[in-house]
Amino acid sequence: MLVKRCFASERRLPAKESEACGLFGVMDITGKRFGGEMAISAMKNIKVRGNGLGGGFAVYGLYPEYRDYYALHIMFQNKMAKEQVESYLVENFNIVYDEEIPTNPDVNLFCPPLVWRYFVAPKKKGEEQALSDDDFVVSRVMYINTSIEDACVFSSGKDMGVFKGVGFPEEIAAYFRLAELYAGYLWTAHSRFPTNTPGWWGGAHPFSILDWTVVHNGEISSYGTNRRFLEMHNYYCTLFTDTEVMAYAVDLLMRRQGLPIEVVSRIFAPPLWDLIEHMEEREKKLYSTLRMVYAPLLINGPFTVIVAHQNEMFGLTDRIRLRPITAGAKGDLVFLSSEEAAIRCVCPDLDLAWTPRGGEPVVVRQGSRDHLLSLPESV
Amino acid sequence: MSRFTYLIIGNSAGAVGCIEALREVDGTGTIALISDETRHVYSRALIPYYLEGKIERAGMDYRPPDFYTRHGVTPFLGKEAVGVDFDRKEVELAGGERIGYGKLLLATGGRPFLPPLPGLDRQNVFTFLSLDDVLAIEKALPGVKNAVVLGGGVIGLMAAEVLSKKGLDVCVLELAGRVLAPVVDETASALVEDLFRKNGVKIYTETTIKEIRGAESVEEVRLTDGRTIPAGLLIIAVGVVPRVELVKGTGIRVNRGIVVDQRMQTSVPDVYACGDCAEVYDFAAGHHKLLPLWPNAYAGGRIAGFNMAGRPRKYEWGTGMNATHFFDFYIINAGVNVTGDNADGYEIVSKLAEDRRSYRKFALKAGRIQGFVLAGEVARAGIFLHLMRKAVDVRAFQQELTKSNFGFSDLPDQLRWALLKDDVVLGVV
Amino acid sequence: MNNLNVRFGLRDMFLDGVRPAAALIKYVNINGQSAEIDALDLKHKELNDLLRAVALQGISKVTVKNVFGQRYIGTRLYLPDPEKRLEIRISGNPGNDLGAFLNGHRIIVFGNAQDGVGNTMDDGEIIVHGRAGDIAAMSMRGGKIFIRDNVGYRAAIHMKEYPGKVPVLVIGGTAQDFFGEYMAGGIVILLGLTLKENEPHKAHYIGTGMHGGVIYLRGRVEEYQLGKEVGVRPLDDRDRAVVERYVGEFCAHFGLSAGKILQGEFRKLLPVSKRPYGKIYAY
Amino acid sequence: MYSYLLPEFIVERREDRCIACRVCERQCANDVHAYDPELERMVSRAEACVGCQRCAVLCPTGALLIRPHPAEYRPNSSWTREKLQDLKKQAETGGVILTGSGNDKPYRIYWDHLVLNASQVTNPSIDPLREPMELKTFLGRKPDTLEIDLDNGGVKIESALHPNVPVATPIVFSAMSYGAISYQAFQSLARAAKEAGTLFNTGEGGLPKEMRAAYGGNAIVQCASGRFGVDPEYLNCAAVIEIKIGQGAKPGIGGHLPGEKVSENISVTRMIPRGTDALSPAPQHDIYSIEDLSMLIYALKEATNYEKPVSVKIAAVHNVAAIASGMVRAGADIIAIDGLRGGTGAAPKIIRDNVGIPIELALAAVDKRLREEGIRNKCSILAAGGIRCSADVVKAIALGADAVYIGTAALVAMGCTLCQKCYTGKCNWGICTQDPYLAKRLNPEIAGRRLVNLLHGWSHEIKEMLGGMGINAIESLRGNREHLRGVGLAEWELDVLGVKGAGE
Amino acid sequence: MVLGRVILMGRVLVKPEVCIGCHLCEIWCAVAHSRSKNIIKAFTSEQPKPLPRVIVEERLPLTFALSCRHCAEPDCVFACISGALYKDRETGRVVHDRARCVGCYSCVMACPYGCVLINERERQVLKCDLCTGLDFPYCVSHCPNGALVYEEAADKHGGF
Repeated sequence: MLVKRCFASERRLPAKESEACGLFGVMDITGKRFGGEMAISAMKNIKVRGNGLGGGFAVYGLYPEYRDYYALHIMFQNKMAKEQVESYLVENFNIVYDEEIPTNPDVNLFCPPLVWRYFVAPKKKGEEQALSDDDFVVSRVMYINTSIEDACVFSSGKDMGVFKGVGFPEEIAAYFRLAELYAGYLWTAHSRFPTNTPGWWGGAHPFSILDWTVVHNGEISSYGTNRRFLEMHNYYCTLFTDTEVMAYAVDLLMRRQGLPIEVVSRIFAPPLWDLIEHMEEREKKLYSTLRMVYAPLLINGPFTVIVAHQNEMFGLTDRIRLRPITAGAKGDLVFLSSEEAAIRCVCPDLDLAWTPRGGEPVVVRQGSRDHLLSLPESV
Repeated sequence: MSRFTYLIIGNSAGAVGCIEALREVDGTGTIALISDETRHVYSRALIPYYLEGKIERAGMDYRPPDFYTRHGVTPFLGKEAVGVDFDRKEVELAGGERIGYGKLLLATGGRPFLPPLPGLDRQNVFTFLSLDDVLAIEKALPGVKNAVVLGGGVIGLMAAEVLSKKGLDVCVLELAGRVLAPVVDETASALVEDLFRKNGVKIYTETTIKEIRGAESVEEVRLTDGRTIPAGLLIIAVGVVPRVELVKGTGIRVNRGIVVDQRMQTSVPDVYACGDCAEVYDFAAGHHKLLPLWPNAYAGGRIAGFNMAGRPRKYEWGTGMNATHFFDFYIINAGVNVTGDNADGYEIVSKLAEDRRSYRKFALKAGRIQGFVLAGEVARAGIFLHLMRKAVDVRAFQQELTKSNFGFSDLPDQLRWALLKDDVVLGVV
Repeated sequence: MNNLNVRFGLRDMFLDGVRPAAALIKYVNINGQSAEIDALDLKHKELNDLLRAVALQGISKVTVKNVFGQRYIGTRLYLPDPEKRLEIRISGNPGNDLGAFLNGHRIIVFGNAQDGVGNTMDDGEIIVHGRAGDIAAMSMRGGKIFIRDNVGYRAAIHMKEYPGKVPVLVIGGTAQDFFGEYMAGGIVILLGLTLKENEPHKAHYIGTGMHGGVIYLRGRVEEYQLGKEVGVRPLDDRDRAVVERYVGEFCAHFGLSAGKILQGEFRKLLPVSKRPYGKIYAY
Repeated sequence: MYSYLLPEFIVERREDRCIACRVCERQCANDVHAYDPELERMVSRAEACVGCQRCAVLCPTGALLIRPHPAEYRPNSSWTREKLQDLKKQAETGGVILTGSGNDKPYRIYWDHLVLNASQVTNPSIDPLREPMELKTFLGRKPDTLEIDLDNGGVKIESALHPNVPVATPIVFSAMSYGAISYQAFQSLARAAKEAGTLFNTGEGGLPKEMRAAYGGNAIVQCASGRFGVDPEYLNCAAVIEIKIGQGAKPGIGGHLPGEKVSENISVTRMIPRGTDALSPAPQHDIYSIEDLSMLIYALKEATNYEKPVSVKIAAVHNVAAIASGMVRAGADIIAIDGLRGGTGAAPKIIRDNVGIPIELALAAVDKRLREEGIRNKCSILAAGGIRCSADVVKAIALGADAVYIGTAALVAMGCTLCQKCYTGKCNWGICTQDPYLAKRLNPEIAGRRLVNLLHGWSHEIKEMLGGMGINAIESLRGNREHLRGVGLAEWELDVLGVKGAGE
Repeated sequence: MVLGRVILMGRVLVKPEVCIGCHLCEIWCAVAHSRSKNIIKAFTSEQPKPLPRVIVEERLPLTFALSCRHCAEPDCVFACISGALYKDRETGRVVHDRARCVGCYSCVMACPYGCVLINERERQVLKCDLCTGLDFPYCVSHCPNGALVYEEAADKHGGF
């Protein structure tokens, strides 16, 4: 476990970051790609939910020409780190293409690192053949992030990418020239309000693992319990953020264990025992069992999370809705955001705007209207 | 002939009240005082105490021996005023001497009423009003075993108590159906009668003396009911009448007493009257009447004094009021005395606590206390007089009045603080 | 990786780049007693600066258009003249804390409102032609709020009243959980007009910790949806009068007819005790 | 009364001195003393005694001695008398054990392990009796730099300044609400603050209307989870507005003012119905996250036209430094940190005694973090919770506080004896009660004067200590760890405090 | 020759809002008027037991001490039949001369404040003498809460 590997004692673990944020996500359920203007304007609208110490975007459908390759976005604090990482990459991957991620030097950001992207395919050897590609990539990303100084892989999925850094989201967007250069069918965005860490580039959000990205708002009171449970399943939490824990939990339950979001949301935000009491026998049994088995993954405390991966995005709040979320729909576009105003300012004539009940996921899937399933429990 | 700024006829409470008030205002005007008694000013109210031996002769003095000199008063003692010339502003003394005045106060007081009884001229028949009376009684006492007191009023009963304590067999005669009838109601009277009886004093009501018998000295009295009672001593205490003969028939208005207005001024300019000789304003009754009581005399004299010195003030202080005690039993009453028939329809709040020998009764009209009697427990009685005088509507707390520890705490907040605050007067007026 | 840490000062997300009121004049159009403000691109403080400025100029009616999330509308209107009343008509989507600490003005929203409508409101009126987010009327202690549609979580939380002030919240639709939580006073009316026939209200924990005030609830609700501090009673004549009065006002604001609404079944939710937690302690 | 408890105190009466004047009887709201007319002497029920010492102090003949009851259970280091008694109480009632005042458990008091410096030879100490010694402190946010216009021959400040509030001495009265404490006690604090040129804190009980004009200028008005007494006038009449998130004595939980204390005046002042429990929820329901705090901070700034500094008060908890940093970023102009030993009118004992961290460590950590992040000057720090004397004040300032809050010390100045029964509402000293018969025992004139005396005394001592260090303005001490050394502290403690060991 | 004006030298007034009903004023008043001036002796060995001249009225929570207010125009003096009560022109005090008091209680009847108290055992009255001969009225100096104030001049009027 990480604790054993890197720290003499749990006492020496860095303090968890606590933070709060503004969130936004938009997806075209037909898979049509569009530019970043909506996400950028929406984040600008809820600027006051962040404090300029972190902003970022995740875009899906980003690299159609490299859709079969893992796209690694890596930031380096110095050349030496880059050399180290590259020699490690060469050892473990076939790099089909790499380039510096274009930035706009006119945007004045604080200490931007060198940011590079690599499109790679795993180069598995020996026993590793048994590993899935995904697991192989995860292990290599974990290695870089825990073992190579001054480097950070902040995006490692296919046909998607994360852009983030220290600044307000619109500054990050301008720096990475998102509006000019990119299109995608799903955009999530995050404006960060860390309470305790000074902003650092790697610590900005979205947080990603493979093509899973998480943007999150709130401070999880169950962090210690969740983290220790995940560590037992060989997730190495290196960033000490709630978002990281959420992302690993999603990865564990959805990717590795194959549970659908509808079940995962009940693990994260289970119904209260009071209410389970009043359920029908079958449901009662389901929810009781989920609570029993997955108790360590109950995400306690206030949170709103927007999780995205290929062709899917969902939003969820904690079970007593201590953090806000609003969903909106207009034609094939589905929006999720911390504030309705952020949606309205990019799409004033919504067909629908609704607020789901706490713990009730809004699931947005390509080619489906599953997001409307959350309507009956909404206001 | 000497002439004084202020001249006072009389030498008792009214005179002293006047002198002290004059000197609060006027430090220079000359003051003279005429009295037919030769004594330094003394308190007639103290004679029962003297007789009982509670105080010495010197203790009878109402003011210290230097009272006249300290106040710059020229006393004409042992001189009887026999006439007043209002036009020339002169008083004529017996013997012809005349004294001029700027302002004149008539404070001649009262004299005991003597009913026309056969045998009044026997020895050991006394009244009970002056020091002379009591000195004479004192002299007579050693040879006497029993005494009759004619009159069951305050003075009569006080005399009876003292005589009883002196070891005499005492009998009180009261023409009315009960003692103290003009002062208190039936219940209080009964308490008092009971008290006297328990202390060995006989009380005969609804009877009076038909004849005083005895050789030289009184020996017995025969009553209207036919009984005969032995009496080595007879005290006649059936009331006081104003001494108004000095001005009777002059231009000054005299009713039963000398009529004064609220400034204590008579119908003649620069002539004032106060005390037992005057009919003064009774704030409780709302009209002028005789209030032959010590505090009223003093306060009346005081108001007269201010007015005489040119500082107008009204007399609104007085009403019938008595603080009396018999044996260990105290009674304080003031204002109207509402008896059993309650002819005037007062609202009555009363309580008799026989175990504590305590009786409290308040007569209200439109929520104002018009009169009260406290018998047995009299502490803080002045508060009620105060409420009366201020015409305070007591309805909000009238049930509390009969509490033996009634106090300001029982009043509504605002009233309480108003009463405690506004009065604390202000030097001289 | 630690080298990626940076030290970073403080950027004021509210105030950085706020333009002085004088520079904002182009956003305002004054016409006699009324004014119009175009709030597009205005920051929170800028909009409120303008509102205060027009109020101080004696304007009594302001229309604000293109509102997208600006917060605290009405909050800065504690004016030197306490009698001064402003009517603010908003089209768009006002931001959180609409009318927070509102001090006797009237705000009409043509659109949805977000969280914190009428937060700690003291006096005045807020009328929302749409829905409202969480904690509507939180800690409100005076004035009236009318929401045409639904409200989110914790509506009317800790509303209160005291001699001379009784706040009123009327919600046309339904509410989410913890409705009326901690209520200490005031009148809340929940009409359920957005529910289907016989559809129960979905909120759980209604009136938990309630210790004052009253909720009039139209429509169905199960016993277990109520907090244990709540008692249910039928309406008496006085209650009906109250409901009729405020439903009448509600309908007047939104052009509805009261008759049919009043025919629905109402019940009254009352706290069972003024001291819900009086007995949990060992002294 | 509980059935199985040993009395906590014993009442010893010297019969040869007792004159049965019954003062003790009248002064005891717990009915400990009574006059027995048959015995013709005073008798006592010790089991009701809370040890407040009111009777002993007022006894005109000194006939009373109240002391801890000597009866003991069998000594047991684990199952102490207190634990046993609490257990028995809960067994009898099933309730949450309440207590008042601050944590009384033997946690290390770091003040007592810090020593101060004095000048010797290399620089002179200063005599504050003769020479100027400045304690004036500004509370509020300061800009990083000033833009200055030197045109027109004069110096003109161009920067827009954030509101700051000066205090004459760096000691401010901590939040104690009208309702928790009596009107008289509340007024005493207000009077004293005004006279001494410092601030008092209304707590979450509102500021009675009649006090606003006279005392608003010296008031820190709280806006807490119950929003009691918060209206625009209240906010606008104050010197500072404080958002109360937490309290050192009971971090993370709310408060209940029982309905019987909600008198007419309290009802109007708190703006709640009469006779109803005043329930302060644990959280502010519009603050579930840091950006919500920011929302409320700016709501309050909006409500007061950006004219008042906004303070945010939190309990010192594990990650206090991180939270403080967030608070500053959220727009707080003052951050108040209330430590483990902070007092309260009522708290579950289990919370009071087990939750939170000592103020000394919290303060040092916060000051360090804010300096590391370069935002220390963006706020003032008020340290609270267990400031007992002027040396504690000086040490707090050296650890980075701008000023300190004193609560318990102020109460003691007014007469409090820390009997810890505040929650019963039967404070015999008239401080923590709404019973008018008890409350009037606190004469605001006397108590106000005592508080002013306390401030004068402490301020003078602070000047003496500053003078000794060769410092003549308090700002030169702020955060100045050079003047502190630790004694008897472990390495990690010195690290957190940022202080060298003595002799180092 | 006496001066014309009455001087109000002083009196003890109460601030009811801070009177705590402890009755210590009564206790110390009694001590002040005891032979020994020692509180323990006064109450344990002196016979007769010393009596207070101030009374504390109570209707809880209201309590307030009352004692003679040394009126400018004292009704008790007007009513006194023996001259035992008089207004001392030098000090302004209303003085009670025990030697001359016969216990008629006319003053009790007259005092509007009920502040002439009765000593039943001696059949005399008692009233506040402002602790003549002592430094300061004991009730004031021993009041633990500043509820009693010695008001030197009539125009200040801080209490009741």
